Amino acid sequence: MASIMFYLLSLILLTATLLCIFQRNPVHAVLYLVLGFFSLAIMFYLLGAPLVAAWEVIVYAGAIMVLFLFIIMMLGLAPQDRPEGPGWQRWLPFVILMAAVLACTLVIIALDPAATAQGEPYSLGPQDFGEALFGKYALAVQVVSFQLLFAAVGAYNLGRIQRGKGKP
Amino acid sequence: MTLWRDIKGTLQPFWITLGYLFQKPVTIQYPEVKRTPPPRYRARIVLTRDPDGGERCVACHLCSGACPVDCISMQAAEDADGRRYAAWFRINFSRCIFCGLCAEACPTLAIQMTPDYEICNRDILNLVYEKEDLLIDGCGKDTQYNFYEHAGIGVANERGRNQDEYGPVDPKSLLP
Amino acid sequence: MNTAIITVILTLCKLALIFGVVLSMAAYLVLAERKLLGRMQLRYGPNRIGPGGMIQPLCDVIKLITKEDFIPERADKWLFLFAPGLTALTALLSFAVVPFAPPVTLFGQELPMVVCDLNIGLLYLLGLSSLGVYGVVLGGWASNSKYSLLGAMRSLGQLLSYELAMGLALIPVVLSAKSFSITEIVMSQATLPNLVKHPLAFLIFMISVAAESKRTPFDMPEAENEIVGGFHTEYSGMRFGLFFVGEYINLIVIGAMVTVLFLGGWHGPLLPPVAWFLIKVLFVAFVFIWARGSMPRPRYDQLMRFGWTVMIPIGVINILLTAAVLLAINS
Amino acid sequence: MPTLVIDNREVTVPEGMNVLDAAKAIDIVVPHFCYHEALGAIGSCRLCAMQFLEGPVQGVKMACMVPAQDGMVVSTSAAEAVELREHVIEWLMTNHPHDCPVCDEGGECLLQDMTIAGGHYLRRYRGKKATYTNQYLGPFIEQEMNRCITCYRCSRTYRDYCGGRDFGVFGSRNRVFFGRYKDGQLESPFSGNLVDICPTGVFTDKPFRFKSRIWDLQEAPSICPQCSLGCSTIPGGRFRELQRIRSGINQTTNGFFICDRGRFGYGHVNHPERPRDPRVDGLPVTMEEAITAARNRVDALAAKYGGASIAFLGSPRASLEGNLLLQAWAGRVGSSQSVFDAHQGRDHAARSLAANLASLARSLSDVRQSDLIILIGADPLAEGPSLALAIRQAVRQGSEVIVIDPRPVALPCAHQHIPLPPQLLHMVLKALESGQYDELNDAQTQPAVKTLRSKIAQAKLPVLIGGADMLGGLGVKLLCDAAKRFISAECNIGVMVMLSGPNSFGGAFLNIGGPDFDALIDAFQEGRVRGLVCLESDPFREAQFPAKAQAALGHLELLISIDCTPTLAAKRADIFMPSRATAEMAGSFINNEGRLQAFHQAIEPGMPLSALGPGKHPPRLFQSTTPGATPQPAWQILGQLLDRPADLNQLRRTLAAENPKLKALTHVDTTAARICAEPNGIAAALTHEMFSADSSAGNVPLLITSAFVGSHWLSHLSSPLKALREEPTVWLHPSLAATLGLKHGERAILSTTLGRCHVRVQTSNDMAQELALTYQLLDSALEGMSPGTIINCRLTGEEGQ
Repeated sequence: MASIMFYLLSLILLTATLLCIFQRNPVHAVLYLVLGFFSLAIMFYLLGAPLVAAWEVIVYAGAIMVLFLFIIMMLGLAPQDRPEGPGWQRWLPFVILMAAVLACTLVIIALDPAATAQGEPYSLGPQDFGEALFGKYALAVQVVSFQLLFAAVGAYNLGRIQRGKGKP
Repeated sequence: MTLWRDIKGTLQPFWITLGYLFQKPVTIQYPEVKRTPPPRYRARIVLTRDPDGGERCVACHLCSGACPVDCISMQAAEDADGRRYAAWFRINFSRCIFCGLCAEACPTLAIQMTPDYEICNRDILNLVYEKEDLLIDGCGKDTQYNFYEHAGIGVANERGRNQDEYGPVDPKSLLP
Repeated sequence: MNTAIITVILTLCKLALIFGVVLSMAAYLVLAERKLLGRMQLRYGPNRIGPGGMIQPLCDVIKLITKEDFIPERADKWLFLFAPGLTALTALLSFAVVPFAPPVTLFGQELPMVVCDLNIGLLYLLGLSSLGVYGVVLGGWASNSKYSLLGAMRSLGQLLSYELAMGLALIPVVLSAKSFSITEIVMSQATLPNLVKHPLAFLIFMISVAAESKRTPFDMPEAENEIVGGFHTEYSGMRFGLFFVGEYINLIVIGAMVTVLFLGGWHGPLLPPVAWFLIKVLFVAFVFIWARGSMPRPRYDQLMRFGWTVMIPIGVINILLTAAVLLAINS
Repeated sequence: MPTLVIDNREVTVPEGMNVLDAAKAIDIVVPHFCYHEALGAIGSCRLCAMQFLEGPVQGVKMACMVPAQDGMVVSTSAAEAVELREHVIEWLMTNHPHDCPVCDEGGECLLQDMTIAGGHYLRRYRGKKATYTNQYLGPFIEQEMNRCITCYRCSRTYRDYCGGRDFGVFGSRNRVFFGRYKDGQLESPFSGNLVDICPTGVFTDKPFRFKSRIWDLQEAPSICPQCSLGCSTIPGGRFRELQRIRSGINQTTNGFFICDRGRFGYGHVNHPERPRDPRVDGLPVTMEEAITAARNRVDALAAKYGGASIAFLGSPRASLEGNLLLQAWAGRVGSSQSVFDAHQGRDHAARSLAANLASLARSLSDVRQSDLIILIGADPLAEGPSLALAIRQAVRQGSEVIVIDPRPVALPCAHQHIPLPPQLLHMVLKALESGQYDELNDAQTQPAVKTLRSKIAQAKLPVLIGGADMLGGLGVKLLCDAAKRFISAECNIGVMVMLSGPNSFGGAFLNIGGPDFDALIDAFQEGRVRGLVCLESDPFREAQFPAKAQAALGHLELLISIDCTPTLAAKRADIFMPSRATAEMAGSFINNEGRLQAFHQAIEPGMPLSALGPGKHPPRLFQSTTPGATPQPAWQILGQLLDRPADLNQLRRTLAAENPKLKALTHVDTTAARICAEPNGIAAALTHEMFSADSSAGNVPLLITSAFVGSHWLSHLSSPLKALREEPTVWLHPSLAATLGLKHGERAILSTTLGRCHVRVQTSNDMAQELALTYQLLDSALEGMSPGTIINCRLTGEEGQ
C-alpha cells in the first residue's frame, strides 16, 4: 500500500514539477510547484518523517512560495495576453493532480500507514529530530543560524531608512 | 507614559462597547414606530402655486440644470397671456437623491420639499411623477411670493403696473 | 479488519458531526456578530426575519445563491472559481486535529474525540493556516482588478509577517507540553491552563492570529473604505458566500485553537467536557467580535511595523524566558 | 508692434489693437458690452475701465478706446477701475427686470456673466424701474425692451453692419428705445443677427422661444447647407429636434454673422413629412434589407443590360464623402454615368468653376477687404446672402460696387447698376477679356464696359463675382478668363462665383469629366439607361427643364433614392434609404471657393419628442429603440453598401489614399486648404441653354431666377421662413409695362407653356428692357419654373380677361 502510494506520489511530483517548468504564467507555475511540495510532504509523511512533512508545507508552501507570489504580483509578471480557448483544458492537469494528492492525503489520514506499518524502521518523531539537530549536528546548526543572523542584520542595514536621507 | 496611554487607549474602548452592549438601542423600529420629520425635512418634491392660484413654475430649467442626477425634465410653453409655464414636468423619484439643490435653485419658489418620505414603490414607473402628481393646491412654505408681480414682463399685471415699475415709456415724446 | 471498518465508520461520523456543527455555527456566528456589533453601536442588528432575526442566515444563503455569479471580463476564470473553495476548504480541514473532548470508550475500544490525532497536530494547524492565504491571494489575483490585487498583496504581506510571531508564541506551549500533539497539549493543561502559565505568549498569539485571519482591526486586505472590499471586490453570489463562510469557519478554528492551546481545552468543572469546549470557543469568538466593535483599523505600515518590531522581538524574548524558567524548574 | 504691460505681464500686440483685445490675448478678460470685434469700439457702455498707470495715457480709461502703445503699464485690478466697473454694472442693472427665469437668453446672457464678473450681486436700488411697450418684429425676433441696457450693439449691427434701414434708436436719456418706427416685420435679411449680438434678452430667437435652455442643447460646429458659401453655423438641438441655429465664427468665411435663411432655414430636419423609414417597393424594411436590395437590384440590372445602364446622380447638398462613395459605386458597377447636379446650367457652371478657378479663388474675407467689386449676373441675396453682407463691409471701407445684371439686384449698400439683358452678359465678359467692344452695339454699354476695364486695372484688390444661374458654364469660364487678363503686380484680381449648393464645388470637382443630366435624359428616353440612383437629389424638381425630366424619368425600371427630405424622388423611389441632415452627421463640404470644410454631428436623428406621445407629452414607457432613428449619414449607407469602413476618419483616410488631390480629407478643419480640379478635364460642351425664347409678336422673354426665400428646397421646408415668401411676382421695366398696358402693383395673368397663373406686377428702372422676370416659388403655380432659364410668356391684365 505504502509503496503504491509512494510511486503514485512520485509520479504526481514529477508531473507537477514538469508542468511548473513549462508554464508561461508565473502564478500558474507557482501553483504547480506548491502541488509538488504537497506531494513531497506526503511522501515524507509516508516515509515516517511527519515533522519534515509539516515543515515542507509550512516553510516551502506556506512561506517561500507565498513570498514568490508576492514578488510576482508586485512586479506584475503575469502575461497580459490571456490565451484563448477553453480554460478547462489548461486547468485539467492541475485539477487531476490536486484530486490525486487530496485522495492520497485522505487515505493516509484515514489509515495512518505510519501507525499500521508495524515496526517502521525510519520513524522520525519531533523529539528525535530535535535531538539530532541540537546534539549531533549542533555545530552545523549554529553555523547556519549565524549565517542567517548575518543575513538578517545585513538586510536590515540595507533596508533601513537613514535619518535625513529619506527613503533608500 | 506613552506606553501606558497606548494600553489604556486600547483597552478603554472595550469597556465602552461592553457598556453599550447592555444599553437599550436608540434605533426606531420604523414600520411600527414612525417619527415626525421636521418641517424643513427634504423628502418628496412638490410644485406649489401662487397666492392667487396660478402655477408658480415657469419652466426655467434651473432645477434640472442644478440636479446632480438629472432626474428632472420639463418643457416650457407659453400661455395666452404671455405666462411661461411647464407644458410637462417630470421628476423621476427613482433617481432623485433628495439633495434639495432644485428647491435651492428655484427662482420662483415653485419647487419645494416636503417631509413626506414614504414614497417607496415596487413599480418604478409609479416613481416617475408627472406635473399633475407634483402640483399641489397651495403656496407651500412661502404664502406671499408671486414671481410675476416682480418679473416686470406684464403677466400678473399690465406692463408698468407692478408696484416697482413706472408706466411704459413713450420713446417718441419730445418732452424732457 | 472489523475494527478497521468500525474505525473508518466512526471517523466518518466524527467528520460529519464536525462538518454539521461547524457549518451551522459559522452561519449563526454571522448572525451573532451582526447582532452583537449592532448592540455595541446601540442598534438592534438584524431582527426582522424570524424571532429575533433567527432565520436571517438562511435568508442570506438564499439571497447569495440566487444572486448572479459574476466573472470579470479578463479574469483567470478557473483560478477565480477555485479560490473561494480553497479558503473554505483549508479552514474546514483544520478541524481534523482539534480534540473537543477526552477519549470515550465505545464498542469496547477507546475512541479519541478527534478525527485524527497527529503527533504533529500543531504543525498541521500552522501549515493549514499558512495555506489559507492561497485562497485569498489567488482569488484577488485572478479577479484581474486593481483593488483585488491590492487586497491580495496586503494579505500576503500580513500573513508573512504575523505567521512568524504566531509560531514564536506557540513554542512556549510546546515546550511546556513537550509535544506537538494537540491532545497532549490539552492533557498538559489539566491543572493549569496555558493562559496562566504563558500570558505573554497568549497575548502575542491572540494578536497574530487575528492578523492572520484578517479579523478586525487587522482587516486591511478587505478594507472597504480604501480598497472596496479588497480581494473579494469582484466576487458575488455564493462564491462571495464561500469566502464569507470560510472567514467565519476560520473564526471558529481560531476559537478552537486558542481553547486547546491556551484555555485548557475541554477541561473544566461541573459541565461535560464538550460543553466546556464549546463555551470556550464561543467566548474566544466573542472576544474577536468585541474587538471588531471596539478597535479602529490601523494603517498598513503601522501593522507591519508592529509585527516586525514589537511582536517578533517580544516573542523571541518570551521563548528565552520560558526556556530558562523551564530549565531552572526541571533541573 | 507695441509692447505693453498688463497686470504685470508683458504682451506684444499688432499695431492698432486696442488695450482690451491686448488683455484678451493674454487671457485677461475684462467685462465689456458695446465693444465687439466685428463692430468696433465706441466706448459707450463704460464697463471696460482699466487703470493706466504709466505711458502716454494715464488714469482710468475705457480700454476699448485706447490703442495699445509702447510703454503702457495697465492694471485691470486696480481698486479705482474695479470700483468704477462695479458701479457701472450696478447702474446698468437698475432698470433691468427681475425676469431671468422666463428669459430665453438665460445661460448665454452676457449681462448675467458680466454682472457676476463685475462684482454686483445685490440690488441696492429700491426705486421704480422704467418699462417699455414691446413691438412685433416679425416671425424671427422677439423683443422684450424692458431688459435693454442701451449698449447700442443692435442698432450698430442692424444699421451699420448689415445695412438695414427700418430699425433704429428713439428717445433720449432713460427713455432710449431700440426698434422700428411702427410694428412690423424687420426687412433686413440679416435681422437674425440681433439675437446673437444682443448681450441680454431684448432680442431673442422667436422660433426658439421657450423651447430649451442653452445648457440643454446639443451643439457642434457645422456648415450651413443653404448655399454654396460655406458659412460656419452652430446648430443646437434637444429631444431629437433641431431647435435653433446660431452663427459660428469663421474669419475666412462668414465672420460673425449669417443670413436669416441660414439661421431659420432648418425646418427640413424636423419636417413632419420627412421620410425616416427605408422602403423597398413601397413596403417598410430595415436599413440592412434596403441596402442589400439596392445592391442586388443594381447588380442584376447591370448584369442584364451592362454597367452603363445605371446612372448615378449625386447632389450639391450631399457631403463630399457621400458623393465620393456614390462615384465609387458607379465605378464598381462599371457605369460612367455619374452626374452630381440635375440642373444642367448649374452643373456646367460648377464644373467650369472647379476647372478654372485655381488661384483666382477669393474668400468672403477677401471680398470684405476688396476695393472694387463687380457683380456680373449675380444676385447675392438670392444665391448667397452672406456675400451681400461681405460686399457691404467692403463698401463701408470705400470700395466701389458695380452690378451688371438684368435683374433689379438689391444690395444693402450703395452700388452702381447697369441693367443688361442676359444674352449680353457673355459679350460684356468677352469684351472685358479682349478689349474689343464690337459685339456690344448698345450705345450705353460700350462706354460703361470701357470705364469698367480702366477701373479694374487701377484697383488693387478687385473681385469679379458671378452667379451660376445667369452665367452658366460658359459664362463662368469667360469670367475667369476676363479676370486672368487683369492679373498684374498691382492688381490682385480674384473671382467668386455663387453655386447652387454647399457642396456644388465638391461634386463638380469629382465629376469634372462626366456627362451632364441632359445627356442622361436622352439616355433614359432611348432606354440606354434603365436605373437611376439619386443621392440627396430630386431630378423631378431640380432639373433645368423639370417637365422634360419627369417625362424621361417615367422610362426608368429602377429608381433608388437616398435622402433626408420629402422629395418627389424619395416618394416615387423603388428603393428608398433615409439619410441624415447636415446637423445630424459629420462630413465635409467644399464651398464655392474650393475650401474643404468639415462639419460635426450636433444631434442624433429620430422623431422629435414633441412629435411623439399624446399632447406633446413624452411617453412614460421607454423602449430600447428610438422612433425614427433609422436615418444614417449618406456616406455610411453607401459605405455599408460598398463594404467601406464605418468610421468616418478611417473612411476619409481610404478615400484620400484613392484620390491624392483630396489628401486634405485626412485632417479637415475650418482653415483647410483649397482644392481645385484640372482645367482641361471638362468633357461636356459648355453651351448655354437658357435661351429658348423667341421674341415673335406678343411673346415676352421671361427670365426665371431664384428668390431669397421660396426657391430653395431646404429653406422652403422651414415654416418660419414662409412669412418672407413673396407672392408670385413679375418684374418689368416701366417701358415694357407701359407697352403691355400694365401698372406697378397691378395683378396680371402670366401664361407660359407651363400653365397660367396670377402674378403681381412690379416695375423697376433697374430691370433690363424687353424682358420679364419672375422667381421660382416652390409649392405654387411658379414651381415648375426652373431658375436660370428663359421661356416665352404672355402677360395680360386681369381685367383684360
